[in-house]
Amino acid sequence: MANLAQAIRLALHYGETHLGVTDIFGEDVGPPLGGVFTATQGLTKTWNTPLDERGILGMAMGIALAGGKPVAEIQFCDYMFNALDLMKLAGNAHWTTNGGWHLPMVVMTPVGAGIHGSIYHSHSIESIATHLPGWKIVMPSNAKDAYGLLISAIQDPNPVLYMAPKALLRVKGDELIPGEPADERELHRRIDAPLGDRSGWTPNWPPVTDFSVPIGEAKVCRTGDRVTVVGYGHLLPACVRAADVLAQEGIACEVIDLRTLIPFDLPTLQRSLDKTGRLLLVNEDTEVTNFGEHLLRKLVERCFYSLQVPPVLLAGADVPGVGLAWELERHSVPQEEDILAAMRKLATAGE
Amino acid sequence: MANLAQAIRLALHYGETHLGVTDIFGEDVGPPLGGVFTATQGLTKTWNTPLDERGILGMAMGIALAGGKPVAEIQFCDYMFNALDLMKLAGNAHWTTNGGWHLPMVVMTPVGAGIHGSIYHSHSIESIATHLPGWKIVMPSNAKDAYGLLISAIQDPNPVLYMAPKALLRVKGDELIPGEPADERELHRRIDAPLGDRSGWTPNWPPVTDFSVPIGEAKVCRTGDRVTVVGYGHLLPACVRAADVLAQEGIACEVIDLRTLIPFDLPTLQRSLDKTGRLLLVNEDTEVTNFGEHLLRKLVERCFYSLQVPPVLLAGADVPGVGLAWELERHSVPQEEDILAAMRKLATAGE
Amino acid sequence: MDPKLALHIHDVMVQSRQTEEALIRMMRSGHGYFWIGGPGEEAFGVPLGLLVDKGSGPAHDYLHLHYRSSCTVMAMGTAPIDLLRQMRSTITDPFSGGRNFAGHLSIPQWNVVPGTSTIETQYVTALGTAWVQRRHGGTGISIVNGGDAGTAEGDFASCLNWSSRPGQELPILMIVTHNGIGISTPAAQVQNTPALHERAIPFGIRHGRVDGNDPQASWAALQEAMAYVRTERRPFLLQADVSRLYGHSSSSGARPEGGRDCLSEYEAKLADQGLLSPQQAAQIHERWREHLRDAVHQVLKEPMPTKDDVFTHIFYRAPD
Amino acid sequence: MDPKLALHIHDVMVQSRQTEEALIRMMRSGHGYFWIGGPGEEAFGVPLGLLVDKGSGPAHDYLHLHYRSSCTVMAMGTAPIDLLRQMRSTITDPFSGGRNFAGHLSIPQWNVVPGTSTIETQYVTALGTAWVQRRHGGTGISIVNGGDAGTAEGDFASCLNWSSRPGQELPILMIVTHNGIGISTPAAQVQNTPALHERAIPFGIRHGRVDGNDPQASWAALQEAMAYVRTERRPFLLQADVSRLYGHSSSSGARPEGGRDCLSEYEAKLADQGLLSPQQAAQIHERWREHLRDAVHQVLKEPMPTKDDVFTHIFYRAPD
Ligand SMILES: Cc1ncc(C[n+]2csc(CCOP(=O)(O)OP(=O)(O)O)c2C)c(N)n1
Ligand SMILES: Cc1ncc(C[n+]2csc(CCOP(=O)(O)OP(=O)(O)O)c2C)c(N)n1
Ligand SMILES: [Mg+2]
Ligand SMILES: [Mg+2]
Repeated sequence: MANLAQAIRLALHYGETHLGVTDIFGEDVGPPLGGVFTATQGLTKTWNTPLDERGILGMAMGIALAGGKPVAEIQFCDYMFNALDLMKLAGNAHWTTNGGWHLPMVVMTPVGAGIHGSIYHSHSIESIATHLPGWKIVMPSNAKDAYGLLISAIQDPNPVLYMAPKALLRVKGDELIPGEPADERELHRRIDAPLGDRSGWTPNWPPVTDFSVPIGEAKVCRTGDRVTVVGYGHLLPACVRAADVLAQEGIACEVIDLRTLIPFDLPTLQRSLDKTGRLLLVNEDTEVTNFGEHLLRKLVERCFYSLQVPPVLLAGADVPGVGLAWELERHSVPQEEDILAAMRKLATAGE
Repeated sequence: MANLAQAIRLALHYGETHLGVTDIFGEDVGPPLGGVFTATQGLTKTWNTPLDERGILGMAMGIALAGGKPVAEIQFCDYMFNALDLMKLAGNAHWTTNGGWHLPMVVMTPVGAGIHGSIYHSHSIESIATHLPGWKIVMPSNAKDAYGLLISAIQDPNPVLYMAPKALLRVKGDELIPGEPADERELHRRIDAPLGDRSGWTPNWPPVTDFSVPIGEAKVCRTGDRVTVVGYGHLLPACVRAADVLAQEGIACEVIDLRTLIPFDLPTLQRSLDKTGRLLLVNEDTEVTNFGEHLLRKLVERCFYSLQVPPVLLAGADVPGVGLAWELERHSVPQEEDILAAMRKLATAGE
Repeated sequence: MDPKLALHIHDVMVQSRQTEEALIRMMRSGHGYFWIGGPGEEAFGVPLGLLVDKGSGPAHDYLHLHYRSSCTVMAMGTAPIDLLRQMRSTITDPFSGGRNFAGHLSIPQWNVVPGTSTIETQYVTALGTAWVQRRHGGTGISIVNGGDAGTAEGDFASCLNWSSRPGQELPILMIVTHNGIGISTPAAQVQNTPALHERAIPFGIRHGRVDGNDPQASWAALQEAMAYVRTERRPFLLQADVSRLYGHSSSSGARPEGGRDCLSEYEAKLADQGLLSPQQAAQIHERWREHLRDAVHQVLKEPMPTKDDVFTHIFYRAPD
Repeated sequence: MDPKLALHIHDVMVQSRQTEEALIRMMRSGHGYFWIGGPGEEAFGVPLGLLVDKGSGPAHDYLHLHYRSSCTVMAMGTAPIDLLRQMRSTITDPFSGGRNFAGHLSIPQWNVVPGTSTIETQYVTALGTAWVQRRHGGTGISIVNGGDAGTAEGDFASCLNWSSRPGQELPILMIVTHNGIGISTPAAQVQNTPALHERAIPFGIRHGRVDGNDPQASWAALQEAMAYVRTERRPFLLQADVSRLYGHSSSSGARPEGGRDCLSEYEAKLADQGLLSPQQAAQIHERWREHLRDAVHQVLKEPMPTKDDVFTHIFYRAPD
């Protein structure tokens, strides 16, 4: 099966051949490297930019204004913080012009910890991004969704922020993307650039399709009636594994992959919480003014009388960075064991 | 009584004469203007910078590193979004160097709506700022606190973000700042620059003192047992007025002025909510991933079993800007009547 | 210069000045909250507008404008009443539906992209429209303007850098309107030289400087710069020295501040050349003043946004 | 150049190269997660460190360093073992207590300010230390260095602009170490000229370019530039052309990439001059290699941070 990086590459290939993507660009996005995570290898519309995030986002906005369809990359979301004004402008252009202009553009960026990235390559951005009105915001947790959400992002006529959980980029899916060869070695031969000199290489793209994951639809990954667990991106697979452990013990937790953060699938969350009365929100962004707190408020508002115990947010520690030493990272970012412990505690709280 | 702008000016005067402030700078902060809101008129350490927020914050960080005590201004918080990476670096320097360096610096910036500032002069920044670890964050709602919090900010050896609610800058206090002349015309004559040519003018500072409002202490402005209302800055006076209206009807609401957002006074909030069981959080920042949601989560965690009805956040509409036409602003930013209605509803909910 | 053109430029300059004055009167009478605009920039801004290749899409020029550019869009054909609508914040304001400050323009059908207050950001969005135009070919270019103080933002350097990448040069006309000040801060206090166009030198970008108080010199300089950008498909940086006649904005009173007045200078010149007598000039002013009086009356009758208008156009939905 | 100095420079260059190689070995053996460093920059970075006026406070130089500057702090006197500690992320790492990547330096007692990964931000923080030094007087200066690709960020332009304000010039030495590439992107693809020092021209800032592979030329260029900044209290922009010998970082394998090797070139030159035979050079390498072997063993015994260390030093509290 494709991993997330391959899935992104396949979607971009489909985008540039079928969906009118005109430009895929960012630092080291074009040849020879094809992206620091290989996600843009072998494509035809890729090019390398100067080391200037403000120029990258301004370029994307201008291309969108002039009728192009840009996919811009910020190499790590950690490096978007010098250009949040431009993110705001991209998000407000349709509204400020009373519908006069709209900006069909995608900004992709790898987020989160999990690769020993230390202080400046472990950041999350969803809490700040969800506070910028006018953006749709998605984050996949598996290869198939990575493909389908990127197709939707490209098709959307609004600015869409596509966050790629960097710790999962090498993780293979367990479902085929429609059109993906069944044999993953074949996929590798066809679309992964060789190490070393790549100047002669061209990919042999498999016939992927317009399979998409609609923006705004969460996915119920595990059903259960004891605890509602809402996650996305990096930590979602850990939530699923923890639920499987508890299921063996007869504790059935419902795990929901949000997939779209803005606009998010409130009905699905609400239905689940009304059933379980117990809520665990999981993400790795720092915990003060965290997007999970928005979900929590909305759910407390709507499901207050269903709640049996206080809802819980398990998020990143409120510290200035994810430290490099393993014990530092381990205690800054929720780990699978922490998620399992939190689920178990919630499942039995108040009994 | 001094208004907020005068109070800030008095505190800066005290800072530059008694607390070692070496530089007060930003766009139009120095002579001849003394700040677009007059807050820096007549001081001796002020100077004008290039129109470059990144330079301003970098300069502040460098001055702090080299043993100075800078107070930097970002003219409107709306213009800080191109430099949040620098805010992050200022906040992380002590931690990333394992205590090696610390940055004693103050960043002042006017925030919020209420002056018909339209899209680019009405922004709030607390939701994003509170998500940047390593910063202390304060916001006064009256002149005396404006003075006392700025003294504390200057004395603090860490980066402190001082948000000035721009709609209140011309509002007079109802308590004298220690050392302030009792006659406000005298104060005006002594410290307000004349209109027109100011080149010959010098202020005649009153003997203000080191009166300070400790960082981290909320203030209970009205006591009551029906609803806990937590606000700060611009909308706090409206909360108080609304509480006074309800008090006349026999509904006693407890209004708490948070004053310090980071680190905030959780015990005071908790004590109040355990008493009332009803919580209203009020601020004007947009409502998705809003700092009030952090307060809400912490309070739901701690006071879950005291809560009688769902807690409520009254905040800015989730739209890309505060529109200029009055009806647009009125329905984007909570108004006094909205606060009153929300308090009334909460006071009687579930009965 | 052809006398007909010379007189047309004058007429639009008067229209523009009278519009700005009407805007200031509206603001003072409580029919608007805030004024910012371009009195003192007409001698440059009007020729600019007249020379624009007006239309929609990359075959035509894109405009990334400063908040002192109303004269430029009036030269392109915008009716003064539309500017009054934005001052009044009516729902009929075609630029922003009552949402944005006066002079923050947006005209999709003429490639006038959203005007913002965030100083200098237009210099990076201009890169994108120019990039599309580079690929599109033809003669359409991207035009971006801004003030002298704004060049201190990194975005100005970004524009110079990105537009001059070897083999990927962009058809972009960068303009700096230099009025010597930013709000209250004199340029000489914060910049080592008034010759800001020289910032182009290390990037190998062609550049020039013109007396923006002289409409004929401005016309010639713009024509030359535009011809270069249109045909060579390379960037050009043009500095225009202008006046800020009525101060920064209504925050500073929107009062005369001194400085050369390009309009009265031009009228003296046209009189010298026997093209326009002072009486004729006065009549033109009077005609526009009357036009604007009527327009103000009209605008005051138009509807304002309501609560529902807060929530429209957050996301675009393609028509089915 | 005095032979003693020439040999001392060589010795520190070897120390530095051997340290980088030890770091790469540690990373490869799983004793560290990530390597980035400066092999190929020693001929410039070592003279730089030796010429620094080392100390604490504005009377001495402030250093705002790039992530390829370990050779510079070793020239100042940092022991190689401290760099190994940061690679290993031990709690004894004096720069960050195991929190930051290798080569992200911070030495309060020598004015080496916090090193960050955010490209080019050091160019704006340098303004502040230089501003304090301008006021302080004396001969202390602020030194900031960064790569060629990084000059595309607005912060580079900000540094040029702020440091050259008339009458407020700053004692700041800006350095660009030009290795012709940023990660995988050749400079020639994104910048119109390799002469980045010419960015100083429009700001009236003195500037120069030196072969950063030649320690003696580097020494001379630095001496001249520093003398100017120290005494004139004005900015200087110096470009040093260098090599990126082992690639960008461990992400690209930390493998030899080609390019001139300043160390072997220098050894050939010293041999020519009869100052150092190949055998003697080999002995120096061997001595440092052994030193580093021992240092690695030592570091592997040192304690790592624990859970509690996550939460220390978020806010500073002054000692009572
Ligand atoms: C990013 C940003 N910072 C600050 C401001 C506040 N501000 C508005 S206009 C202005 C001065 C602009 O001066 P200049 O660029 O010379 O243009 P001018 O107004 O003189 O035409 C400032 C500081 C802003 N709008 N945007
Ligand atoms: C603001 C920012 N953007 C992107 C990156 C990712 N990044 C790290 S190093 C690098 C290339 C730097 O090239 P250059 O400035 O030439 O320095 P060199 O590594 O060649 O010495 C990039 C893009 C970053 N660290 N910071
Ligand atoms: Mg100006
Ligand atoms: Mg480089």
